[in-house]
Amino acid sequence: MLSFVAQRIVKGVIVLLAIIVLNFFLIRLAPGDPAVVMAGEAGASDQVFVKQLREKFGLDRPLPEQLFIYVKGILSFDLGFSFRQQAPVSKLILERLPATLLLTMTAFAISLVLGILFGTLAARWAGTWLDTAITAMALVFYATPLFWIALMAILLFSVTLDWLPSFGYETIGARHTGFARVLDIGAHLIMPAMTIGLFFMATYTRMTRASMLEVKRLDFVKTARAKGLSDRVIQRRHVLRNALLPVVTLAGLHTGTLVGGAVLTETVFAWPGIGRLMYEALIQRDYNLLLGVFVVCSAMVLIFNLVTDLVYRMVDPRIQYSA
Amino acid sequence: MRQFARQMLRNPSGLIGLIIVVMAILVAVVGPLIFPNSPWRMVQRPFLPPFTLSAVPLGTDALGRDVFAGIIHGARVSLLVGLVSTLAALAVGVPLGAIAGYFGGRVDDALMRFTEFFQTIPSFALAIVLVAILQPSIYSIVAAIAIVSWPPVARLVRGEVLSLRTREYVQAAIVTGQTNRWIIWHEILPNALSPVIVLASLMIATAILLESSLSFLGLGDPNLISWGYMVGAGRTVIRQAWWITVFPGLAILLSVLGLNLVGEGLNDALNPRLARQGR
Amino acid sequence: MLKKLALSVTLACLTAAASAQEPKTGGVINAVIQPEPPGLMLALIQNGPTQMVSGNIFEGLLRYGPKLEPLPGLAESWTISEDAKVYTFKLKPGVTWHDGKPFTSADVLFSIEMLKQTHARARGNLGQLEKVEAPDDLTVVFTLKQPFGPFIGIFEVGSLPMVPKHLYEGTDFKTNPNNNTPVGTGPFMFKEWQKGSFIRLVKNPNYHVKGKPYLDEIYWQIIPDAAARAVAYETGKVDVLPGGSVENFDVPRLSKLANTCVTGAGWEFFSPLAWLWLNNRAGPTSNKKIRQAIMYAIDRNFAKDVIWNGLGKVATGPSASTIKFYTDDVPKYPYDPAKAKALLKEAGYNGEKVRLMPLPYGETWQRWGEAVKQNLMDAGMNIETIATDVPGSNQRIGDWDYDISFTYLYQYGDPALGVGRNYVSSQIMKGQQFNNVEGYSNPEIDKLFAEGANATPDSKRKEIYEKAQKILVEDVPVAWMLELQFPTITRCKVKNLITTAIGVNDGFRDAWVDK
Amino acid sequence: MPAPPAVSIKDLRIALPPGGERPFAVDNVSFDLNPGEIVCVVGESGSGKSMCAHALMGLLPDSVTTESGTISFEGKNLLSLDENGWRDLRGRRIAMVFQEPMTALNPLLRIGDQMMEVFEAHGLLTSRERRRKAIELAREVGLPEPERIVRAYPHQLSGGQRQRAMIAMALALEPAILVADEPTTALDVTTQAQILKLIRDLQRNRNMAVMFITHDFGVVADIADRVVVLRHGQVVEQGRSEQVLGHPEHPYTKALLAAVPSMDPPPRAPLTGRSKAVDVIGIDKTYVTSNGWFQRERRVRAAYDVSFSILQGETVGLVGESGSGKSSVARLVMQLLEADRGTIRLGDIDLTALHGQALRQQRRRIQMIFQDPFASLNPRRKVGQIISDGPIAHGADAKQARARAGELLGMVGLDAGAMERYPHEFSGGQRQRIGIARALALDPQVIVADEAVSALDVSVQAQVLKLLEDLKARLGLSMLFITHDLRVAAQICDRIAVMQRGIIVELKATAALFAAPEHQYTRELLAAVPGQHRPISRSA
Repeated sequence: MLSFVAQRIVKGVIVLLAIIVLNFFLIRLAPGDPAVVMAGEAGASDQVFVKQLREKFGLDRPLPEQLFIYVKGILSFDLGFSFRQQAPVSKLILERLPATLLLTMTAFAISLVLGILFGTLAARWAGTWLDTAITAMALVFYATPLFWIALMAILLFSVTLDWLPSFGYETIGARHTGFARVLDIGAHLIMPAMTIGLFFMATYTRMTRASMLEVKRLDFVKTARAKGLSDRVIQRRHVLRNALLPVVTLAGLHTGTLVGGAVLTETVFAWPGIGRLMYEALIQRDYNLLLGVFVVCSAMVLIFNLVTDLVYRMVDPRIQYSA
Repeated sequence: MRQFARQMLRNPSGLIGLIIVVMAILVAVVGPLIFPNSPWRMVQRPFLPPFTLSAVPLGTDALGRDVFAGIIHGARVSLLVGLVSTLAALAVGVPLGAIAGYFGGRVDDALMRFTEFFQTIPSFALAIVLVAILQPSIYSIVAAIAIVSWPPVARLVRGEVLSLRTREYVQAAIVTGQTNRWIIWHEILPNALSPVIVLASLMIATAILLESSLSFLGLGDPNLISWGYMVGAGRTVIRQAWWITVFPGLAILLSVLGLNLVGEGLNDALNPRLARQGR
Repeated sequence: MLKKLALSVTLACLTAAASAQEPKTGGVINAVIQPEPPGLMLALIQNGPTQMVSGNIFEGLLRYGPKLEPLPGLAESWTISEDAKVYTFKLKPGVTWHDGKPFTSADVLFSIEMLKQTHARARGNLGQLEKVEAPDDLTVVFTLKQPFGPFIGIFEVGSLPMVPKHLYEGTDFKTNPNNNTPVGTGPFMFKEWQKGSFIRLVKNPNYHVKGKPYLDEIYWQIIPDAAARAVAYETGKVDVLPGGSVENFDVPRLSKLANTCVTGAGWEFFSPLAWLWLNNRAGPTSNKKIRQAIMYAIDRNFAKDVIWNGLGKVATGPSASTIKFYTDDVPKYPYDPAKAKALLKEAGYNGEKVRLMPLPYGETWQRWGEAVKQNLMDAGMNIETIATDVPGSNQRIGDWDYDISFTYLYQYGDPALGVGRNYVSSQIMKGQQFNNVEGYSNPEIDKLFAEGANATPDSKRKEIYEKAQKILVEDVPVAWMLELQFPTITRCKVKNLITTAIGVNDGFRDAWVDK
Repeated sequence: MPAPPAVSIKDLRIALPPGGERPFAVDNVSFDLNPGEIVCVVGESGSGKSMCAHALMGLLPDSVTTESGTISFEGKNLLSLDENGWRDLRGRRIAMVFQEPMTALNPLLRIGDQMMEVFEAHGLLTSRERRRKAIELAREVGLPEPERIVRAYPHQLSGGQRQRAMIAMALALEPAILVADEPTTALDVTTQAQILKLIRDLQRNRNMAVMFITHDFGVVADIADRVVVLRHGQVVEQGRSEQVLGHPEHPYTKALLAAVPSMDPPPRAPLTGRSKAVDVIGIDKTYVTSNGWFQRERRVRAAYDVSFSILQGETVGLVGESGSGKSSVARLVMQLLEADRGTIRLGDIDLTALHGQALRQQRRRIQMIFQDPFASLNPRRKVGQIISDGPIAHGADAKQARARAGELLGMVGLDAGAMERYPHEFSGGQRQRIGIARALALDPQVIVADEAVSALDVSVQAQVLKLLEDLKARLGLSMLFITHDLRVAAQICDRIAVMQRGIIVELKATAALFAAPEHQYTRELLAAVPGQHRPISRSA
């Protein structure tokens, strides 16, 4: 087990390095650089100023040298310095990461719980109106653009009904403490989390349903019936457990990508997370920050994949670490 | 083939999906010929609500442009982006997956590492970065969507090929002295096709969503009208003029829904296990 | 001395007029800031949002009224010598930095030196400066190489912010830890900044103007999506939407909300003017007739009424009407597609592709780009829109790789500061996104602007600049569109927010909330 | 037998969904199960024997319906029970053992937990008692180390152990009736023999009625008290086992029995003075699965120092249980696998030294017939293409190749109209014929038949074997015949090699091997072949 983890970590580091190198060059292919952006914003663009900025950011050096410096930093867990925000990249990301994790993990939990619940119900009552209703709902959420749901939700719940705050992480200036603060954050969290969650909920609903129907046909379910077990026990212990394996695996793989994929939601709901940070870094050509976000997001993906694998291995006794 | 068509038609949701998709394709192909006016032309007063003037049945947008014309012309772009980017993703994913699965060993290892690598980078983020770097245009959008969507194809094809490779008829082909290329082309790929077709229909749907998301962030091709662009452009005025966002949004929803239904219908029709069960 | 007295009187009148009610102390204001500023150290960073927030923390020597007249700031009075070359400033006594250290003329000298290194626009503005001296703690004397009319206009907080010498001298400015917790002399002090959420400023209890500021706290909320900002205002989460923070399409709707006050004031100093860069060097736009055709082809009233919701004013030429020495006695270009077509034909335009680059600053600009494209195509031009983001567009403009490109620029109150730079040939430099990007070169214009900057008295300058405007409008080096107005939307309970020509950027020192 | 029957099935009729091959899966079937008696329900695939078993458990698939008839058990008609009534009976009074023990066990639950579920289902015992009972049961069915094995997961057990566990579950509540649906089909012969003995013993000890579904007459002969022969859902014959096996009345039963290969090898002319068609010298093959850089590799030895030769016109059999490496040897000979060491000569050509184009050239001389008639034909190519693809690859003219394909189809007993059809339009036996035609299309000298008849029903199996024998004689082919079925081997092979764990333990002329097996393993194999001790009528 340890060697399995070690091996995955080494592989992960190699993948991360490859991602860094690829993105390093990719980002620099883009027209314009941070010096140009900052000169533009400063309302003055004389050459001296741009040159100064380039020198300051080290952009005047040859690309391989820049890459070398960057990678050297990464190896000592230094993600570099954000040109534009004038702060260490790791600090900027750490400031934003909790918000994103809170958002995506909530979305993930909601989508998984509801998805499995609806999927189970639909499979249990396959062919009935309930199944049709759940399947139709899942299909619609699966096909609806995420940003659209976000817009509609704001219109309905913030503007028309005024039930939920439409933006931000908590009520600014309210200075809630303790439980009141938790409630406050929760209220801010509902809409963005649901927005992300609905699509995945639809995915898991459909998958759970399909998987349950598939497992239902397997021989051991017949064995269980031949033992005289009640339907409920069969559903829970035999069907659901086996059916959830692929769902949980897929969900685990989703979590990682969720972290980097929350750009739209974070923008629409002004959620101070790293998806937005990435987009801002991109349009400002803040190379180090953008790379840093990519590294962190990719590392998340790798970590979640590893965790998923470990969980999977715990749930499914057929897989061994080494044999 | 006939049996397949019968299977497809027997499935009511698949049939509904098929009808939606065929209609969307008809609109995309024929629509602009029937309504040749540029959707960019400012034809009426801005923010004209829908169903008030028969000349602009779905109202006008912030500049007084015909929303209906936009949806008709946008169908072509949205569907084309979906289709072309899916084809591009298939063009990368299918050969890669086939080679990895067929030859196995180190080739497989290398290609799968490559695929995993692309799957590790969050795909939407990568798409954004690619479009921003290449500067938004129909080509960069198609390329970006293709680049982020080929890995699942490669994995699927690899898995299929991996299992097909050990099939006895493939071994029979080896034994009769066929070349690798002939075997991949004639024995393996035709049999790996059905799951790929199912996946492709779902990928078109995803690509349409992806294009609309990019357009929503302002990363669409400014010279072409697409549904995603319309939603993105309409969202700032959604409070005054819901119709600018609602109608193209519905168009996206319907076509994506249709494609998904078709995908499911195909899956049911092509899935041998279900077919066998029916017998 | 007499001058100083007169000024104080004007100031008193102004204050009295602005607030019929007695200001009330206390309260919190939530304002929107967009985008999130990269930092608040105004001497190092001068982009829009930084200026808007930091104007509360830092101060300049002078402030400027709505007519661009200088008002006392950290300097309580000033005199200009007869030969217009020596400016003597008397600093206000008893001013302290937020950390309690006194503000003196040494700080001014240090700031000048630091800004020459770090503030590109200040470096330009100070180009005519021969020397600056501090005879005593409260006196600063600027000596110019030659008379420079606009010099009195360069002292507002964004152009020449005062920096604490004791915290910055001898340090590496870029990495000075105080950059994260800026220390100024202003009415508010920096308190906290939650990245991605808000910046919080609190009242400076030792502010040098007695009784001010009235507010206890200001929250600058960071909301990246324009629609979300509008909703935030509607749902009462913020009280102040500075100019440009919501899309124009939302302005009429928000203006109609109860208890909402809208003002276009506070932009006089900047007077943003929007135009299209027309590449004078190559392609169809190098032909003057085609450039004129473009002016005729574009329906600028449509843009003003539909895209800008009637805000702003159709531009007549290179100067905004709020800028000194403006004249409307210039050739006119009404919307006339037929004339545009005729001119295109005359110029021999044969459908070559012309690349149009909109400004990547949000939906309003996108829509405008689309409308202009359609106008030009209706006139018979073959337009292709190039999509870029900010860095991409800056790069292309800097590389002169465009045919037509949107822009809008500040004019800083004086043609010598904000107008001439866009047309004189000495400002043709690759790599810039400002100044003479279009590549227009006319020796006569060069001469007129050179004379105008150093001429005295003002009547002489007026004559020179009016002549320049006429020539430019005839030549159409760029296609002027609109004098922009960015309305500031506030809840009406917020009083006295905008009192000077730089509006919200001048801080909330006079603002108060009617409870 | 005076005692009343435990279960009485009367006029049972089960309807298939409309549009199928026939209207009824089970048509008017009646038979009794008596306490202390094993009734074998025999039939070929599709005869409806499994339906009977499932009907008795109330586990029929939703797509079929019981049209009429009764199943009387303990004074009730089972067919009128509701789901609760069924649930009460299942596991407690009627229990079932399934064919494939791997899939019939939940892979995620420990064996012991799955056993304990039976008690739980009927609300019996406390959880501690259940555990104790599970261990007891494990011991009773002969599972090794019962305390340990109840904590194991299904995948950690061998096939035989899994089936024992299934039986333990079925017997947990001492049911009156045990339904065993092909319980030994998926097992090796030696394991099969053990399981059969176990069922027989338990049945005797507990005086159970057993309904045993099978297609293998050898098994029937070993275990049955009474036999019910099913065909197309109808009972063609039933009676005491000695009666049905020894003196069958119905022609179908006779034909079935005649198709069962005999254990007595027919006399064969000695092959002397012929040259070697194939010479296998010292082949080694070890599968290495690497699990990455940090883990030990997993090694499975498939062939170790395997040497044998096939003379021209000779058939050499390769027999052994699953995992013995016989299929690997077939693939090594075919050069579908690369040997780690050793030489394979085809005539005078060393195949192991060839690669690429040169190897492809030589491949036409040695062809293969595969096991699974469903997997060995590309479902998307027409039969004509399937047969002519090989010759075309070797440069034959397309038209001639097609004409030849037609001839070959005739030779294997299909009409030339088959050319334009797709494989799924043919039955299993027909497909195997197509596979043979494909192998013959290249005019090979050697045929490797890998379990070529194992997937076929006995009657079809007999036909295909006959066809192979004929063709071999007519075309002078040499053959390597891989099988796990010693009866089949006895009938077709000149010499037989017995493989165990990658090693050939014995290689002899067929008659000599059957008459005087030397190696212990060969003896075990021979002893385990079912149906040797009861006479089976072979007169068709």
